[in-house]
Amino acid sequence: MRAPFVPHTEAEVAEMLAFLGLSSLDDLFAAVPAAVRLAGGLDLPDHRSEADVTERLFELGEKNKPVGRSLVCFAGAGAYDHEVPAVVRSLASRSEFVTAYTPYQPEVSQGVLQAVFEYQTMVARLSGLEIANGSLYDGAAALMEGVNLAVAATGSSRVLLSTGVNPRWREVLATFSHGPGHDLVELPLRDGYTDFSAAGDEPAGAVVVAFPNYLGCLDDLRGARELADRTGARLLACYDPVASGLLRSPGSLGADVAVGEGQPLGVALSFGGPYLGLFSCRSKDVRRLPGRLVGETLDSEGRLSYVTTLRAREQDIRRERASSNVCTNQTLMAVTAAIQLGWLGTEGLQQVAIGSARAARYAKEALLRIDEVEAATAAPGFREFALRLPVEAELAVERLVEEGYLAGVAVREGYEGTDLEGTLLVAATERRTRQEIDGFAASLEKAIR
Amino acid sequence: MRAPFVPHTEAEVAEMLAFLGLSSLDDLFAAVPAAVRLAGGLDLPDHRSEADVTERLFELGEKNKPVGRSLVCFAGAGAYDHEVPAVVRSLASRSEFVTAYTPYQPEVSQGVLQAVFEYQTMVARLSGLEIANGSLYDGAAALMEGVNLAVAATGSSRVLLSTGVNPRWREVLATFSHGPGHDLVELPLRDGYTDFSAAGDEPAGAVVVAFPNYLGCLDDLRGARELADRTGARLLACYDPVASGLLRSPGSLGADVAVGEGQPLGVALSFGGPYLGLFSCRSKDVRRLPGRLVGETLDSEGRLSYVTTLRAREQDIRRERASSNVCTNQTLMAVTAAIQLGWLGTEGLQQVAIGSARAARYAKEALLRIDEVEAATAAPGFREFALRLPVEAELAVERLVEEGYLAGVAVREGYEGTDLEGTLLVAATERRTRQEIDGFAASLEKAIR
Amino acid sequence: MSSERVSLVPAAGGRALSAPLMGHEPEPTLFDLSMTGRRSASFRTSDLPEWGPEELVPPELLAESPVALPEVSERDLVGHFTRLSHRQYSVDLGAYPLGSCTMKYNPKVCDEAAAARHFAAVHPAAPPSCTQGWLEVLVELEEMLCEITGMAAATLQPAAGAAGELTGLLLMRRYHEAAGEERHRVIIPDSAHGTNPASVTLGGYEVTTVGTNERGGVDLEALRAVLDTDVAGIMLTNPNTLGLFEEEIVEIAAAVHQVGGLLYYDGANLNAILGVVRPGDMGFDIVHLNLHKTFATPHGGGGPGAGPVAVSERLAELLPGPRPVRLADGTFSWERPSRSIGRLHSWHGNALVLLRAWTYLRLHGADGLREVAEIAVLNANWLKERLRGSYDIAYDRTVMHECVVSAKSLADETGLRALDVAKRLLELGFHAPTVYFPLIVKEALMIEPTETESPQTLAALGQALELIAREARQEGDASSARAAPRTTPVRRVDEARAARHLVATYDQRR
Amino acid sequence: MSSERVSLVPAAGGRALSAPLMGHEPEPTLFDLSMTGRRSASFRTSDLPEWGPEELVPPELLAESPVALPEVSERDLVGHFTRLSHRQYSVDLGAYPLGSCTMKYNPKVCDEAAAARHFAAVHPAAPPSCTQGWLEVLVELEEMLCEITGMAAATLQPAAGAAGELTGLLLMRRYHEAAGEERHRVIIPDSAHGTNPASVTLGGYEVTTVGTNERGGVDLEALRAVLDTDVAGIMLTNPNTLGLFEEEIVEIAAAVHQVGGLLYYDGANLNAILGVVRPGDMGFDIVHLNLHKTFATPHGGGGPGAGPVAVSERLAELLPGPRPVRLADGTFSWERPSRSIGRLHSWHGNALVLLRAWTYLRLHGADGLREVAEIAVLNANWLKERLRGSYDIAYDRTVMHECVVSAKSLADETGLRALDVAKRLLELGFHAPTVYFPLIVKEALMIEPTETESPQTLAALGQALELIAREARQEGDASSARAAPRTTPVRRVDEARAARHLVATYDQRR
Ligand SMILES: Cc1ncc(COP(=O)(O)O)c(C=O)c1O
Ligand SMILES: Cc1ncc(COP(=O)(O)O)c(C=O)c1O
Repeated sequence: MRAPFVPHTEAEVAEMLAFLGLSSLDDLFAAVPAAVRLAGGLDLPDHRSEADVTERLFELGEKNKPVGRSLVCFAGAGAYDHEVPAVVRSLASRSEFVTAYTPYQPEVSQGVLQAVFEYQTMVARLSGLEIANGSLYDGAAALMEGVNLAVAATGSSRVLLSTGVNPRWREVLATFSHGPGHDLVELPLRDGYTDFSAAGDEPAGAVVVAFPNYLGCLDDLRGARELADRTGARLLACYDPVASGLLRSPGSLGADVAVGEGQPLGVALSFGGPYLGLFSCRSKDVRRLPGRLVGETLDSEGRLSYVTTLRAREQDIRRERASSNVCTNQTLMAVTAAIQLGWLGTEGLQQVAIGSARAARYAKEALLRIDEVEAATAAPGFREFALRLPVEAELAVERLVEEGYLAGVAVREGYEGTDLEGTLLVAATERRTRQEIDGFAASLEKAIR
Repeated sequence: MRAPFVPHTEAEVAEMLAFLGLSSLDDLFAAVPAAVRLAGGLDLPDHRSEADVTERLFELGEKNKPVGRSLVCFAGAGAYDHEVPAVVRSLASRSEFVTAYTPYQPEVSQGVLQAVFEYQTMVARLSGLEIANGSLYDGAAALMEGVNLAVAATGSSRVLLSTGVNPRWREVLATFSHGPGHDLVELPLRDGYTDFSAAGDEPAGAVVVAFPNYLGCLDDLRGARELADRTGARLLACYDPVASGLLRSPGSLGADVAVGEGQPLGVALSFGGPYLGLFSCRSKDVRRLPGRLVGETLDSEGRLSYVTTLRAREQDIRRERASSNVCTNQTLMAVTAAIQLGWLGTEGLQQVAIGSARAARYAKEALLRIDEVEAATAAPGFREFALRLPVEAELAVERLVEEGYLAGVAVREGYEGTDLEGTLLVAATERRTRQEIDGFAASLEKAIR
Repeated sequence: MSSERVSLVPAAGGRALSAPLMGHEPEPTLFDLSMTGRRSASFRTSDLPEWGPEELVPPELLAESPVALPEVSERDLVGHFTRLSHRQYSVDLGAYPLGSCTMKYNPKVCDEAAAARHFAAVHPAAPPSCTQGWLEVLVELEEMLCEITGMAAATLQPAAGAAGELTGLLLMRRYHEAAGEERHRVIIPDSAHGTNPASVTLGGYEVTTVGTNERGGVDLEALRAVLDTDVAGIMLTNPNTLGLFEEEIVEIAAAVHQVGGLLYYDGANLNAILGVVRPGDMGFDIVHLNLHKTFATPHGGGGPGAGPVAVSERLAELLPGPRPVRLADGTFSWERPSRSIGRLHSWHGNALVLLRAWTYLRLHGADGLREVAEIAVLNANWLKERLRGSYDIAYDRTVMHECVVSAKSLADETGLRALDVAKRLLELGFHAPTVYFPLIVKEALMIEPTETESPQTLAALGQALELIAREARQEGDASSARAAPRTTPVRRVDEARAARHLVATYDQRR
Repeated sequence: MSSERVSLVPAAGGRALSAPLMGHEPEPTLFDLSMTGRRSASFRTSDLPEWGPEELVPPELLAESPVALPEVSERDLVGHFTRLSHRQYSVDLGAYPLGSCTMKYNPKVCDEAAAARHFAAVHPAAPPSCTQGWLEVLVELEEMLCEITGMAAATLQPAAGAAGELTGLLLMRRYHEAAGEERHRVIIPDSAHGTNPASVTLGGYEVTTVGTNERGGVDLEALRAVLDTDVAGIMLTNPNTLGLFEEEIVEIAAAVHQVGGLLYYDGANLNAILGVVRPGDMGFDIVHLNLHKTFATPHGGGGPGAGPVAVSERLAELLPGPRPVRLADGTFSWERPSRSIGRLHSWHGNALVLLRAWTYLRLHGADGLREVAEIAVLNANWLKERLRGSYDIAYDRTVMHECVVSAKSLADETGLRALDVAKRLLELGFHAPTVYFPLIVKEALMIEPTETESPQTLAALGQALELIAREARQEGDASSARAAPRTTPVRRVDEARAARHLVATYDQRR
């Protein structure tokens, strides 16, 4: 046969057709109206060998510039170059995890179920909240689901949204909100902090603030909590799980719901996906939780076991009244994160957070020593900061690629017309060395001259 | 602790020492005479992180030129660039196969045991002999063990050795033979065929011929069989398992023992190792078989099971009277070969053999069209051939590296003073395309001008 | 065996009793294996100043105590997750005939593609000069998906089928709004997958359900009865979740289009019709595809997937953006459709999943894809016929890629329910089919063998399913199946208990 | 359970009943899963002329019929080997305290190093201009191994320990020959590993066995009694296979050297003394190392390993060649020692195994290696003390990296033998120790925990071993262990039957 993974021999196909009393494979499609059937087949090349396709992939891959020794990564903006050891790749690529589906048969799915249970525990701890689900698509999807939960829980669809939140997540939220008709009110940034004064006291469903925010600044979660209390809203914090190695957790700062991008927890940069939406909330909201949740139980012989639970929230049971439409999620990434967090341990996570903050501080100081380079925000940050350059940020990025540095990400989308537009967002992780940062600073200095 | 994979905390070490009534780790080494103890520790750098070491590995790797798109491989000489699909790497790298040891406890080792049983079956079929062992180190080691078997079986230590046999294997055999005192008689090549006339009729232990031989030629196994019959020797054929996809097997051509290099069966080029020594023989010699052998049996409930068998031949039982000293072998490579052969199937192996022979014929014709390039042997070949060039072979190789081709291997070691010395051995596999071969020929033409 | 006594041993990372190879004890959690002060992690030598926490962030924001994570050696980490993996069924272990999920074999070459540094280590915000290879892959994938579906343009952003559905509904909404219309209802058949109604709600629409006729298709009369200009569109799966092709699809399309509604195609079942018929040619306006089903990107224990959405010409300018585009000079870049609804993903979608699908498509080509559909359908029909007599056949027609049978008679006769059949099947070496879905078939067993299972495997599966029915009917041994599974690491788990006493984290234990 | 009936089903690639997760049936062989005409393989498009077989080779040499290989789909291939892998114990599943084998954790980073294209896809005959990275790795590895052993130079060619032994014996022979001497005997202690005497024979020498004294060391008097100028040398493992350090090593070395003999160090047990004492400093002349033991390169189900041989200055010029060397200009090349004995490998040794060891050594460094030894020894001693009272302690001294205990009293009292203990231990979640070796200890259990097992795992292992003894002694339940293992995919296998009715290939069945 021509399909590379179809096992059937011609003889077997003939035998099976005979068993069915059919004379050709075409007969199987008799129910398809002739008028709409495809004549002449698809206009695609025919099948190719694995070796040919691999060759082509290699060729295409060479047209990319991965980060690494020849392109040192100072880009962040939601996707970070943290250390991921071989052991994480090795375990997360075990085919039992990779080629399973949703654990519908718990008796033969204890592996994934237990790994997700452990993941939920770790995410709950990172967020400082009681409950975490088994993953959502990405940070943006987690934000969207969080807002939905808040709106459903409060009955108010007014959403007070800090512009410190990742602009792409805000755009996803806006795109989606058009459906159910959530009313998004954007709160501007001042010096890197959300300005709550524009929010007013009207009842609201959600207050959404990022900590640290897109510009890397440690925004005012306490102020946000006050606003949420005033307006009857749930407080949603967009957080960075790595920051929890150094900073107070969103839960301890008053968040009701914490959403985040789990990529920094062992997931490769991957050109943006698959990543991992982190979602946690307080126990009171558990019945509104979106997505899958694994719980503990016993088997018929009293053995500790795991199973997906509170299933009555989910789309396959509750259908149009489900808490969310999510079905396939990002389980493998959740398993990956559990492995990475197990590798890190308490101290390792601290080292990542502190190492990143040190690199960011050193980089910021080094870059600010360059003439005409200025800090774009005053608020203290974590591992990322925005700089005002004497040239277009995009141009600086292009020039530095030639020098072997991915200099950062230009701030534009979502900040049009603000003083942040056109700044360069620079991130540093624990993987950045003094030598790399010094080299980067020297190259930037040349590039903007 | 400083050793990266030692789990013990300082507190645990202290507790364990206390349990032992010791006051320091040094006390554990009280039996080591003070006079010879190492003062000051090893003169090596201290431990480094995985990330640092990986960085260094990357740097070193970049100093190598792997074969592939930018260095198209025409080198062979015992190591061939055959197709190895992702599925083989994926399965052979499963950690259960990788991190197990010799199946001493068959009840929890059925995986490796059965895989080796399947490997033995496939190697027996490839060689046309009844029995195959569970692997030896490499082709040279297999040859050495084969000669040992022959000498032990016949009682004669005279070994008639074709110089068509891989010169490095011959050297290993010579190095080793110095120990037990085997008497090696080298038989020269004429036009690519072994000249048996020099062998004489004296009793001998082994006649050793390669089919195809080092120069790629299809040597005269029948003539070798006659010589073996005449001298009472065992006939050892050094064979190429891939050639069995097209050519008669060594067993069907009269060999008593077939030894070979299993690298072409799914093992990466690997800078020469780990490879895989193939070893098969007739049932009559099974009790002299070197190395491990897996056999079938039943468990206490009558279930089909596998176990290493005829163990009484082995060193751990028979000690100085063992058939060989081998203990650790190349099991993982045997498992790899079984997977690769399962991927190939009957037809796939034929395709590899025919594809290689086609590429070799096309390449030979293309290269012989170049002025002053001549064939070094007249005998028909399989996928490799030697050429006489107007420049030093080594120089041609160096120049072609610049053009993106690994042109072949210079024939020198083991052929000193013969008309083959200084020729270039060129191999082509089913992975070589017309475009690559045409490009290679054009580049060679330029390079030797 | 005295496993009771032995479980007194403290949790030990090197004890393998939870690996089914060795025994049947529960695996301790990573938290149980933790020992304060143990560690695996190490980092690059950075040579940076060793500023303390207070020198880095405002003290009042510093965590009061560190987040407690498991502290284990790399060795124990490996032991734990390797043992867990042995407690997990997967396609790589055996057949997984889970209906509606298309659990086909996931080619290993795609794993290597997705692991390659030149794809996996690319930053999503890197400028196009650094990502030409990626952009070319995405553009080519979009082109192939459009050809396969008969659509004009696509977005690769949605991360799964349900995200695709939501995207489609938002496109539908924007389309009608642009035409100055306000419509409130979306029609779905009663056989629809749960994500469809849930997505309709998220999209801000109301669900109108339409029934199924006696041939298993949409009841055309009932459909006509609910169609009016308040209807934004209809969501259909074709073949539907009964595994049946909608014979009246042309009439359905005409009827919906007549009231100005759009047709949404839930592509979860596209595997059945690859190269045979295209959603676009059937009259669909919006299509989502489950790359993790049809195009063999692995399901990852529940994800990640990818759910690209392809649309007809009239909707192309509404697609989410930025979209990867091929420029006139042969290079690649990003572009936002002029009237884009916005964005549905933090970045560009599940890129490495998309790369796997690209690889799969290149391997198959036009001829291979057509054959995938043919053999998937052949397998399902063969199995349906094989089960005739043992189980009820829900709708007795030629099925497409899956067949829905029912244990209704079996249950009536012997008390053995679909769930029991599923559990007993585990003991016989197969993953269970989907049970109790679609909701409109009582005691449903929804079996999708896919094209990658051999006739021998089908025969074995058929024999196993038949055996279960025969045991119960002829041998009066329904108790055997009701006690199943008995050979798995755990036996039937108490789902109700899990919900009643919610313990969803280690910290909620006790 | 009616597994009998179900095994009537033809061998099916997608049936997972042999995976312990699902059941306990045997896995069919790949030959059973084969179906004529099925295929997985595909190849590059070469565009070459499609010459037929007769146009390629002389017709009389063409195979009369193709070699029959299993014909399976990629999916069935994956199913089969994945299921087989689930039938295999491994370090990654749990502790593997197999004495003399040093089954420590194998770091995953080494797997990635060995898989990297820039190392794995290098042709062994490529000129040095293409292999500078490789040569640098090999030279650095050699330098590190020399520092660790206290030797002057090394060869990396030998593919395993036994190959290293043979190399060492051939060096010994050449050394004496060069001195114009013919010597015929090599001394080994009666505790030696089987490869030692077997290698002596292969090296063309005769074995003289020397006994063990009451402290578990070489009986110095007995040694002196057999020493004369016919003795080429002595092979010692230190610590020896009893896990004991040869306290009189200095005296032994002096005695052997006095008659002109050489000291050969079997480095299988080097793990115990890393950074503590070096073979060279103890007086050894030749050392082989098992990189698959001490330096954590994985054992691969029985191999590959690597057995480099390091020698003192006076033997350096005899080493096999070519050897990788560092040139004055900082580049690297190959060089043959002036009086080389020749060659011991088809190429340069098990290069990817060597690369793994290089990686391991770099990760550990001087401080890490010393700690490896300390903790390996600490673990062994802790376990030995833990087992006191349950088992006999063969030689009651501080042990090094492993301890040999004996089930002799247990067997006398209860009938339970070392083998039974081993099998019962499998049920309790651990791989068994080495049993019945060394031969000089009756009912020996040779336990090597290695440094990578945690104190918790040691405690669990100790408890399990104690439990087995207690069951038999106090609870009179020796039958339980004699019936073990009962939880594994197969129960005790009939080894005698395998040898009696030899079936070593599928074709020999029936
Ligand atoms: C018919 C149908 N529609 C939609 C979906 C949802 O797709 P996803 O799980 O990718 O969100 C599924 C998945 O099971 C399905 O079977
Ligand atoms: C003491 C001792 N010497 C030598 C060897 C032989 O090493 P290899 O198996 O690598 O040939 C071993 C291996 O088990 C051993 O334990």
